[in-house]
Amino acid sequence: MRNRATAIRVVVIVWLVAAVAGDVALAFGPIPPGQASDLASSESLTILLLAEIAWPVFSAVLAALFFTLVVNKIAPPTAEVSAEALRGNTRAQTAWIAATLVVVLSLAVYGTVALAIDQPGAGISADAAALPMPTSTSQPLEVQVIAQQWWFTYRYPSYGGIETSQLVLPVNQKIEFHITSLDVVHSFWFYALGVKADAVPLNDNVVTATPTLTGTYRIQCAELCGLWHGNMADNTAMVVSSSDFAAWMQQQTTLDAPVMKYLLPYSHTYEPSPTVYGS
Amino acid sequence: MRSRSWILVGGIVVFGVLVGFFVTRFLNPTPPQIAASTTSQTLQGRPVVDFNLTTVAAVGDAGQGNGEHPNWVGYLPTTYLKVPAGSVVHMTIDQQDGQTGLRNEYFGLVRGTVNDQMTVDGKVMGALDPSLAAHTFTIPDLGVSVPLEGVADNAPANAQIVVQFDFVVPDKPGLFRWQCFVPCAAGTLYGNGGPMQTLGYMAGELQVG
Amino acid sequence: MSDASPTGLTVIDDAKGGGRTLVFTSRLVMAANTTLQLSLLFAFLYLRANNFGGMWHPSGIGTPPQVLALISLAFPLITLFALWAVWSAVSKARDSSVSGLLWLALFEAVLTGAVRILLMYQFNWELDSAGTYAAISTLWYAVLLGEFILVGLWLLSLVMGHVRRTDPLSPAHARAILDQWAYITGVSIVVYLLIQYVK
Amino acid sequence: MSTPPTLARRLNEWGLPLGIVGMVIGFLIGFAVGTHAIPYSFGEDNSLGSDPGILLGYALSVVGFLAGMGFLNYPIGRLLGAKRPSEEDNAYIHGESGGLSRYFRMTTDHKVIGLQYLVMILAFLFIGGLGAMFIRTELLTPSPTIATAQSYLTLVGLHSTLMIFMASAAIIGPFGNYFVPIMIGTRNMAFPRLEALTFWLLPPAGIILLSTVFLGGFTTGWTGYAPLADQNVLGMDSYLIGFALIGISIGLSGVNMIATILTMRAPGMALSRMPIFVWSVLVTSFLGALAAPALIAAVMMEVFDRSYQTTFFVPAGGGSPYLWENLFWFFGHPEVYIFVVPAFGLIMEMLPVFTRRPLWGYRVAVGGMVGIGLLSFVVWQHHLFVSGLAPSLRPFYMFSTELISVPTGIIYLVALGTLWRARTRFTTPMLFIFGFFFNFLIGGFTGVFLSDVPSDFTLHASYFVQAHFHYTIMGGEVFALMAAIVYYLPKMTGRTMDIRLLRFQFWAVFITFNGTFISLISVGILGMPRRVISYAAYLQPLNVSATVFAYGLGLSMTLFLGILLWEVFIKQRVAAANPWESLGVEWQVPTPVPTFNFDRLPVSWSLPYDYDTGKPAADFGPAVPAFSGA
Repeated sequence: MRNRATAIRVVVIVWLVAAVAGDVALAFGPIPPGQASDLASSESLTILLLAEIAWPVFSAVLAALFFTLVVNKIAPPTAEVSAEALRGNTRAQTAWIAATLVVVLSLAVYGTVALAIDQPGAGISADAAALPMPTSTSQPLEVQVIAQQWWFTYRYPSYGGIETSQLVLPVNQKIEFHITSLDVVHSFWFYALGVKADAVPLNDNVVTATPTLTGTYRIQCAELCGLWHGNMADNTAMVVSSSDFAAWMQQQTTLDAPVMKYLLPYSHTYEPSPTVYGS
Repeated sequence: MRSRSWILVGGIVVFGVLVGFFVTRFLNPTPPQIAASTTSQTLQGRPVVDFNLTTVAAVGDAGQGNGEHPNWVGYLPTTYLKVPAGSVVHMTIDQQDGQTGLRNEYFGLVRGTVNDQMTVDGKVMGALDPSLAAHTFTIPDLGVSVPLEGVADNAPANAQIVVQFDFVVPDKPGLFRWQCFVPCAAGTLYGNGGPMQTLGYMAGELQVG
Repeated sequence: MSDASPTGLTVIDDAKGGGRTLVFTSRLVMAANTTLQLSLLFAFLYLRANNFGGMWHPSGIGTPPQVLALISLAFPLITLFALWAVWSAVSKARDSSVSGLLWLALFEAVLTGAVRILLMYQFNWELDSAGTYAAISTLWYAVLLGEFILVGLWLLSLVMGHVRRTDPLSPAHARAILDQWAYITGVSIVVYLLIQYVK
Repeated sequence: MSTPPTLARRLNEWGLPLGIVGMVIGFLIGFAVGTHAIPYSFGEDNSLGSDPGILLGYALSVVGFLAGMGFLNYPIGRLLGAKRPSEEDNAYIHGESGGLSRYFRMTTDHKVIGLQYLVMILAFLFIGGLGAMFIRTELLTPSPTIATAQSYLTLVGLHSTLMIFMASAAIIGPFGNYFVPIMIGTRNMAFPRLEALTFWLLPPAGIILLSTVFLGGFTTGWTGYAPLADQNVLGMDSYLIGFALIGISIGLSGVNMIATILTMRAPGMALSRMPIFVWSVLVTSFLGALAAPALIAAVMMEVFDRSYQTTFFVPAGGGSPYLWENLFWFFGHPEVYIFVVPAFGLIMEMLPVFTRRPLWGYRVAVGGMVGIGLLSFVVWQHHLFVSGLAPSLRPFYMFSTELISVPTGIIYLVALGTLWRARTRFTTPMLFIFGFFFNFLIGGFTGVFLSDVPSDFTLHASYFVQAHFHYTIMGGEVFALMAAIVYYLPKMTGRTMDIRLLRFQFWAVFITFNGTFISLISVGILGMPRRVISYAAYLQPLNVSATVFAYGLGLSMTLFLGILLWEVFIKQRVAAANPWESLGVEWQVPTPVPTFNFDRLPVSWSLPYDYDTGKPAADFGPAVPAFSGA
């Protein structure tokens, strides 16, 4: 049994090295979705944390499987083999169940706390009125995302309810996305900001995030919405400095001038038309 | 023994035929594609190419729609367009369908065309009253969107409205989807099923290069 | 298929009715049916609670006539009583009265089906503007009608087997169909209360 | 006894062709009635037909198929109060006459039905896999190539739905039907005709689903989210009817299995002596019987929406998309455990045979599976974390979802305990078992990331999810299926397919599978949503690698099928009676198994895992009295 003991030792050492190395690598590797907003950073922190916990457990189970399968002398398929008959071991079972329970509970608690801190997708908003123009960057700027088959358009109630086909956001300004749909279920996915929320007709889905890095990002629909679902994406979403944002808003205002008088008054949800079936 | 192997071979052959049918007839039906007719004039130093499309309330009436859904609304002759890269497309659309009205009034705005304007029966316009729209010609990835005014209900039988506009296509070859943003598919939920979700009627592809 | 049981239990297959497997299975079917009914109940309460777009029960959409609804409950209740009598008679081996009671039960079951068809048509088929109350009522009545028809067909087969003496009614069969009928009758009473009063 | 075959039998011999004829006739009748009798229809400007016509046509086509197969003979006889079928008739229906024709007609022999299931499952698996190959080919480039945006969505929907059909019966269909009655020592299922029905609902379901190609396809994927489903063209009806048939099949087979297991066990077969596989089938059957009706209710609402223009799922009409999402996932999540729990059972059934020792922790294993079954009913809203529905409930569903990893972990504990310090026989099935544990481990750990709300906000509806459930279903269930085929083929067909090539095949499928889906996990983390035909250019390299591996995966799966067909139909090497030296009852009965399983009563004494004493699980008592037909 000495060689068995050494084998166990070897496997444990190998596992320890692998676990530590993996965790260290994870800690330094880039973790999606990145740091482009407070929401995204908290999500990548969660992912990192889960990975840091998952990897050692994962590799431990693998090591145990490997040990039991390989390090034990493997018998040829026909050999007359016998091993002492173990029918169970209450202590081992209790320990295992307790351990998994502890891990699960701590994960759930952590997730709940994280959820409570940065309300990602706070769900249906109560109030019908739009937010006032923010006076400081800590107050949220309301931006409405209107999903329709098959394009996203955006409305800025603080700027006269102007509607655009391109999403541009000021950096370091708290943004409150109000996501709704004009027909079927879509899902607004701003990957870099860690924002994902379903757009449901006659339903106002709210997500709050503060972009922290300027740049050009990709937006796409993440819920199957029909023929052009795959093309319902936009590579030109931008996070810019507040001065650039003002300039862009100026330009959009002139562009939109011809159509402004036709736009519906701003509201959190819009009746699809025709309301139901029929032409 | 031998008979069994023959059964096996026969089964494989039949299955292969079915798969072939699936691929050629359904998966990639390779529809007819029309190419732009080249012209001599240029705009902004780019060659100008012409397109002439017609929108009708029922493709079957014009006798040109593919046989499957003769009474669906659609663009004629087809929605698979091909233009040379880096050219200016001079689009002429004979709009023969009635007024339906836009779901999202924002698409009443003319965007992405040269000077952000269109010519409707000779009048230059920058936007259209959304309630008058019958269809739109929209290429989201190129930012091109043009609302098409519908003929009034009291108009004579074969009345039509001619909409003209120019837009620039990129220098890089590529495949761009285009569609209509008016809920114009009668009898379907939100007027957005059937022809709106079937290539060749109210949805199409623009092949550049 | 054999009389001899390899298991020490009576072999229950669908060709030899009776025994605890039959009763047990009919209760299993009730359990599965319960999920179906709870799904419909969930839809009813969810749509009613949210009243999306004020279209749960728009004005101008009535409720099914009270009289018809009550009749549609009376018939199955009579059938239920008849089936209960059948069961007690069969289990006490008093076969004299069984045939008559079975005929009664069957007759009432047929009437039940007829009335329920009427009930289902209380909302015109142009349902797209009738709101979700009309929708769920129509669907739920259709589901109940289907279940009454299925159990009624089963009852018919038992009656025929009994009166033609090809397959005299066994206590297990009597019990099983009693359970089933009692269950769907109870469900239809609940549905009646929901549709007539909760609205 | 050689009585001349009655007319009913002659017709029954021709069940399959008659069924197909009946299917066509039924469809035509239903189509005519639905199109003309029902006042108007949604999408009436569709010249291919109207929704009521198609729906009624499909429904009646199923009835016609079953009638042609001869399913209605018995009920109609009962309705007319005719005499019960004679013993000869029953024995004939049971397949007593023998011969290959049994496999092409309605028969009540659970062993024949098991093999019919196996063939049907492999057919679905192959066709669905072919669809996957097309999908991967399309995704070689970021823009449409071999498919259009329209046909691609139908392709995805067909692949996923067909694979769901396959997976929901992959283990419990062939092996549950074939071995559960033998393992518990009974001669038949509780309701043999019902069992035959549950199988013969699958072929129409498959045909109806595939026929969507002629009706314009459907663009909703297998989740069929409304109101997009209300908006779809006629092809949607194929999805609805096909899925409803599968739901009915799952529910009925569940009821039948529960009744059989709980009321028809052999003497001495206490619940604590049931083989672990029977326990897993029991749990699965409860899931199926109690979850499938929710799907049926949802499908009925969708059918009403499409045919009578009700507004269950149309917001402006008073309905809500959330209604479908809740009902569908209330079925959908137990459904995924319908896939894997029987796989757990089979794996734990095979482990003791190859480790030559008892199953370690039998009771806790049973408890684990029961716990999975119970928990799976209270987790469904983790599919709706980003839907904006009831945010205050998310912590609860996050907790219940993560809680499921406890009973799942127990399965691994039992496996490790059984393998611990054993001198394992590294047979071919053992290889696949090893693959199962490896893949399912990855599947489980990816699940943790999805169950945690904050990380789910990035990973939800991305290829990460897709890779996750392929790791559990393909890497888990299908690997268990392959192991079980290799393991049980000698008993089911008397042939063996255990050749050296098979071990190469295992390593091929193992490596290509992991190559494919590790690429897809990375694609998902980098932000590629599911079911898109066009994707961001920077994702192309990973997609190409996934496609290349996927081709290898397709080839190696085809190789498995080829070996199976070759060994069974062409090579026909006779297998040993008990090649794995198992103690299970199913290996003590002769091969081929007698039509009525036992001519001597089995009496169970213990669990069939006493490899230390080598004592078989059951003795065979006195001979059963002879009966006609046997």
